[in-house]
Amino acid sequence: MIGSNAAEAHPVAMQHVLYAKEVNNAPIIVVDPRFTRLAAKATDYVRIRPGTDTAFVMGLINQIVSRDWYDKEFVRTRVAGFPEMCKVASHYTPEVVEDITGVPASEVVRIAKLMATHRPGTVVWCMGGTQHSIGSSNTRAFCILQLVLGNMGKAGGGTNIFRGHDNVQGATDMCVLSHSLPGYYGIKDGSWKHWCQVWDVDYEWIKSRFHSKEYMNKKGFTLARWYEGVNQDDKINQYTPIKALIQWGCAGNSNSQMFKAAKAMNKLELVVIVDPFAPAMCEWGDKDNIYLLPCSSQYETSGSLTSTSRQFQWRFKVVDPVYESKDDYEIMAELVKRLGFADKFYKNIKKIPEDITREICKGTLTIGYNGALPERIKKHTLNWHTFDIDTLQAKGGPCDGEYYGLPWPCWTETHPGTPILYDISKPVAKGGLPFRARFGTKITYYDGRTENLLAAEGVANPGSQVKGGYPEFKDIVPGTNWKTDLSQKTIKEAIKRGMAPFGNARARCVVWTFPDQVPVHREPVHSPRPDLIAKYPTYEDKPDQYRVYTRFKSEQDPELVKKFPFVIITGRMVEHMGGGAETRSNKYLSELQPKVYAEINERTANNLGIRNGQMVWIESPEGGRIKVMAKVTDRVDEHTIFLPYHFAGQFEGKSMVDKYPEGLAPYAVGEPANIVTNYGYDIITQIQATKDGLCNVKPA
Amino acid sequence: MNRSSLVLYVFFLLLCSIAAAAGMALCQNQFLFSPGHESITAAFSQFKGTIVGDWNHYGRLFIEWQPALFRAIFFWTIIGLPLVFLIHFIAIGPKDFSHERGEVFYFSSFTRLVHWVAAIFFSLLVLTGLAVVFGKTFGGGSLIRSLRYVHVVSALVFTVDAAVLFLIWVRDMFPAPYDVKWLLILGGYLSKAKRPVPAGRFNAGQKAWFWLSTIGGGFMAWTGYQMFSFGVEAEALRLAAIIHNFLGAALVGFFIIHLYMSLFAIKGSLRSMITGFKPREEVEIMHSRYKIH
Amino acid sequence: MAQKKIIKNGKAGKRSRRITLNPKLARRSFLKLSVAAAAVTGAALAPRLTKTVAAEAAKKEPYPGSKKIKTICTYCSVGCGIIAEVQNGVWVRQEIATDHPVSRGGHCCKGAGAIEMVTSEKRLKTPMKRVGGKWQKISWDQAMDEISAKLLDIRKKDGPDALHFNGSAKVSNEMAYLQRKFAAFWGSNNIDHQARI
Amino acid sequence: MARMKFLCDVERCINCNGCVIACKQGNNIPVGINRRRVVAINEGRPGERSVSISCMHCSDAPCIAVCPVKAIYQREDGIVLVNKDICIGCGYCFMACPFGAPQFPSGQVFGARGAMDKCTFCAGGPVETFSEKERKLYGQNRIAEGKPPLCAAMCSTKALLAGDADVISDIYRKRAFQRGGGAGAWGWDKAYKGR
Repeated sequence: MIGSNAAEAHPVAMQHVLYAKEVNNAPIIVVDPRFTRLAAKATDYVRIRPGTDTAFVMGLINQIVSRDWYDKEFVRTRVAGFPEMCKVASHYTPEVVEDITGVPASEVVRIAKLMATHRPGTVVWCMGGTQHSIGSSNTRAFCILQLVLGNMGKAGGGTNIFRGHDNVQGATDMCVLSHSLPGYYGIKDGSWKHWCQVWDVDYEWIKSRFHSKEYMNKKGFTLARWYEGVNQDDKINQYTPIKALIQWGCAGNSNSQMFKAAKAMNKLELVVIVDPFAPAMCEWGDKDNIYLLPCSSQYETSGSLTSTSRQFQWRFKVVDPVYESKDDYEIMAELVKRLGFADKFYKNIKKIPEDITREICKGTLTIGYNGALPERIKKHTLNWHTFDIDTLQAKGGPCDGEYYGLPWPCWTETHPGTPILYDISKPVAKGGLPFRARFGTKITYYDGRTENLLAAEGVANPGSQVKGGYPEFKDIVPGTNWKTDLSQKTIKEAIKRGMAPFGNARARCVVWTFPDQVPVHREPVHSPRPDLIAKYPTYEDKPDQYRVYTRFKSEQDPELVKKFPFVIITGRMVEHMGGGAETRSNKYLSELQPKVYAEINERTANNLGIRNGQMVWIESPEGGRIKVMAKVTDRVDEHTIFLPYHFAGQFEGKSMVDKYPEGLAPYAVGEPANIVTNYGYDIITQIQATKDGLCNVKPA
Repeated sequence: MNRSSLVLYVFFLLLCSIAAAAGMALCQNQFLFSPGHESITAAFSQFKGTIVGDWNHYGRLFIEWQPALFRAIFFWTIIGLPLVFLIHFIAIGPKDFSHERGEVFYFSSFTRLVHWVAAIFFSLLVLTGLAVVFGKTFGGGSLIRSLRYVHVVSALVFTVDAAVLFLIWVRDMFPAPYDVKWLLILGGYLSKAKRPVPAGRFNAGQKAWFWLSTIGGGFMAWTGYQMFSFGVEAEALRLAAIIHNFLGAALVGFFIIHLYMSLFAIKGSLRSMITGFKPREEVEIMHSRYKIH
Repeated sequence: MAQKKIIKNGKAGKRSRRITLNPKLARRSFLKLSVAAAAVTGAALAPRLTKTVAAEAAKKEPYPGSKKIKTICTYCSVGCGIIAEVQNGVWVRQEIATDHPVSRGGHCCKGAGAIEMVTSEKRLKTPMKRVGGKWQKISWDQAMDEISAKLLDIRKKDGPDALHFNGSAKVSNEMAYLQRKFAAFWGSNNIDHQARI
Repeated sequence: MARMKFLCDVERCINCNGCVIACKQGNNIPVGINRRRVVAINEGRPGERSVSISCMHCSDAPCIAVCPVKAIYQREDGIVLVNKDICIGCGYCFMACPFGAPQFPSGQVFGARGAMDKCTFCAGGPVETFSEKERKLYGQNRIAEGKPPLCAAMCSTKALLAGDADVISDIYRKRAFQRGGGAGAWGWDKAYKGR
């Protein structure tokens, strides 16, 4: 488990982790800069310097490959780009890894051996792995580790990302994202045309809604940096600054450099907040441009949701919306009605929410949402007792043979769901899958080697007509492929032939479209190791990343660490959730965790003259500062400060409670940790780097 | 003692000290006694320490004594002492001093006021305290609960009042050599003869009562406050409860003695606290060392 | 030490007048409980005991006429099951979803207090608007009219990309889909949600 | 006759406080009263462990022995309950308890303690079962419904076990065997003395 604190963020998942530890005698290896509560339950704990996950994992891969511990058959048949990857990995010898990560060389070898001798093993990660400027490299490194160990597509193997919010998987699948349409279709013309077909609207009409066609295919601003579109501190690439903001069930205080977002509030002409509780955002700004709409909680409405294991569950409505609150659907309907496109918007939607689910099923073919009809999801949720706890397969009953929650891809209306991705031991119709053939059939690498990207001969799901690799299905219905064939004939044809609609290919270790084709270590933008910056520099600046200039190299300054000597990491506490508006409004949870604190190592605290419980100022290079209570503990090492990020209600030492609507300020208030999180964004996804910034601490 | 036995003796001592040193070293290494933090037993004892402190110390004493011992002590105090006094009353009877030789002004009106306030609230304390001790008999509930509140209120008033009383009387309450003699003859109460008894303004019994009720009362107030406020650690609370009970029993005992003395043992004794005057004869005999002005 | 003071239910009358619990009912439920408790608490180890529990349902209910609604916890992505007991439209208590295949009835502190999402007095009660730095209650119609008028105004003045929409991972798939669809119909790609950060 | 016991598996408890909130929310306990709490040792260091404690419903319960008004009693199934109508809030039970279980909400009279409140094993109290009064004073009576206590049932990692002594000790023994170690369970020697 790397960069995950499941014991606090996903306590119920720990039930299964501890079961593995006790019953299967599985070693639990925790890699984290902080000795978390999960580490307390682990068999092995590795303390790593924040932001060096790639170096550590590449070090493991190097050991596994060079000592011949890798799964040769798996690599031969199902992995692409292996030699190229090995070449890169060979740089990360245990000594190099020790220098970069701080993990002793012997530990690297030991952990590699542990991984190699305990198969199948799973890799779990969370925000600790992703919220870095090299977050996408980290996640790829984790996947490559599993590939070389041959742990992919096996029960007990795979990569398990414990996602944060209850439906972050579902919302991501629905692509509430600025670079894609639902089902990860992207925003190219073909995708727009596909969805226009699903929505039953004219493509030209949708095009006319946009400023120009260019902006239709241009990735939009992201949650991480939307405020730059207002403040324009970094140059933006859009014809107009952002003037209005709708913030729908999303906490403002989870943005890094949050004070910049707060600054943007006064420049906006309109802010609409839709939330069941008074969120942090209503304390920002002081202009009369802000509306607060009370939406009901999710227990007062119904709909499907996708959990971290891609399972659909139906959330049944418990009670009617309380007070004058309205549920999300109703608010959306009111808004759309007034904006004048309700007839087109709700063309095929009469019964809410079931008709929406059907529309999703109709269009989201890429990830096999099409089999997850509302009736089926409801049937599963209502009969959850018929599913076996180990296999999650129903034994008898109305869902006989299906997997709980129809984990996507669920290809057809009778498909049982795919509990384990890329599992070739089962027929496709019974939940098996090969790797997806997404990137063509052949590739020539930068070193001149050409490789066939399809899986090797003899590797296919049982019952497949083609015993080996095959490309994706298309032109079964002329002019369409399996993703765009709304009649779904293509998918059904593929399943009938025992084959996956998306083909059977190799998993690639080399991504030729990324700046780092194979993951390599790069120092965080704000690095505490100036000596390593020259050797592992960050990326070149990216002038147009999601419509905004994003600094990398120009931001990296070896001198910074002198003024800001501590690494700041943020994370969760078990009692609170996200921005915390919900949990801090719960009197019992607030009683358990009423205050924000900064975890400081005992040695650091003594050097700085800080006592346990004393107030300290934490300052970021960007100029944000917060006043929090020091918690002197051994959880973090001498160079690291940990902050839980759930709090709001105080701003740089000032109480903001009176800026909330009367009587609605949460019980627990404190400084938002994200005021002091640093500049730094992932090169691919623009995820904010909250887990490797720098800060300074001084007694208040 | 011959030489060889001396050598043997020294050798034995040396051996002992080596053994002791080795033992201590082992202890410090935590080799013998604490098997390190990975041991579940060690973890358990650490939990125990975090949760209730050293429970085995006063906790055990408290649960051993509270269910039966304390109640028994109180029971025999309030039953036994009156019994003894009843026998005394029947066998020896009260002393009677004549008022013919005039009276001595003994207690100023302020003293009397303070005394009576103390008397009332102390009686309340005793009664309500006993009600809590024997709560079982009364069935608990709102009655005893409100009596407990009365106990608290009375304690507050009495504490203030007792402090004043202390200042008024403390001058006359210092022990004197003849007090020992008074104690030896038990104040002359065992006979009806009117031999002068060695005592100053207050006799040894009264002095004891005074010190117990003021200093002891202070302790009672302090321990009582702790038990009321729960402001200290559990371990200190248990000690407080133990002290409160033992001291309480002693105070109840003296309270009964005081009652008997003032109501029955000397006829008309109560009058002196009402009017302020004592018969000259009584003073000359019972407080023979007191110089009447 | 202390003498043993176990009060037998059977002899309730003699030892204590205070116990009014029906001894018959009590005893029967204990026998049942021991099975129930085992199934619940040992779930990860002895999950197959569950079936035995359902054998006998308690005759008397603390909330007569209540409905048990299956729903899913709204906090993290584990997707723990919740059984909500609803009486006359009021969520009276949270029952335990012992047979949920993922959580086996387990909850962390957030999920255990899920009912507070509905019952908390800190819930926003009406639409509000900031006027002169103070929050003012307004009606839904007023709020939606003003917001949409302003949005259309901005769209006309600055174009559709002047709006940024931050959606949510807290809503259902259907709502998330509508949010993305809204942005598409509005004519902007400026939409994002928590998965980004 | 079944004997009800609690057992907290220290190796499993992850300090998530689920039991605490389950108890508070389910029984509507005022803020400040903790019938159940989680105690951690060695926080942030190897050897960090936590345990969830409440009233253990001891066999030979010291609180019953020291109670001056006989407000505390034990049912035949071992559940120790307090009668809030009789309790006078003296606090002796708190001093006697080896687990620090008894809690005291403030009463009506100038901050004096009200009647003692503690874990009921979700068995309500000595008033009419399922009555409004029972719900208000003692919380739910899940035992009468044939359901296990909230805390154990909602335990996220199934660390907290509650129920018939034989069954839960079997579960624990099996776990200890699988883990290949671990002597007795936390608090059992003190609470149940082999019974």
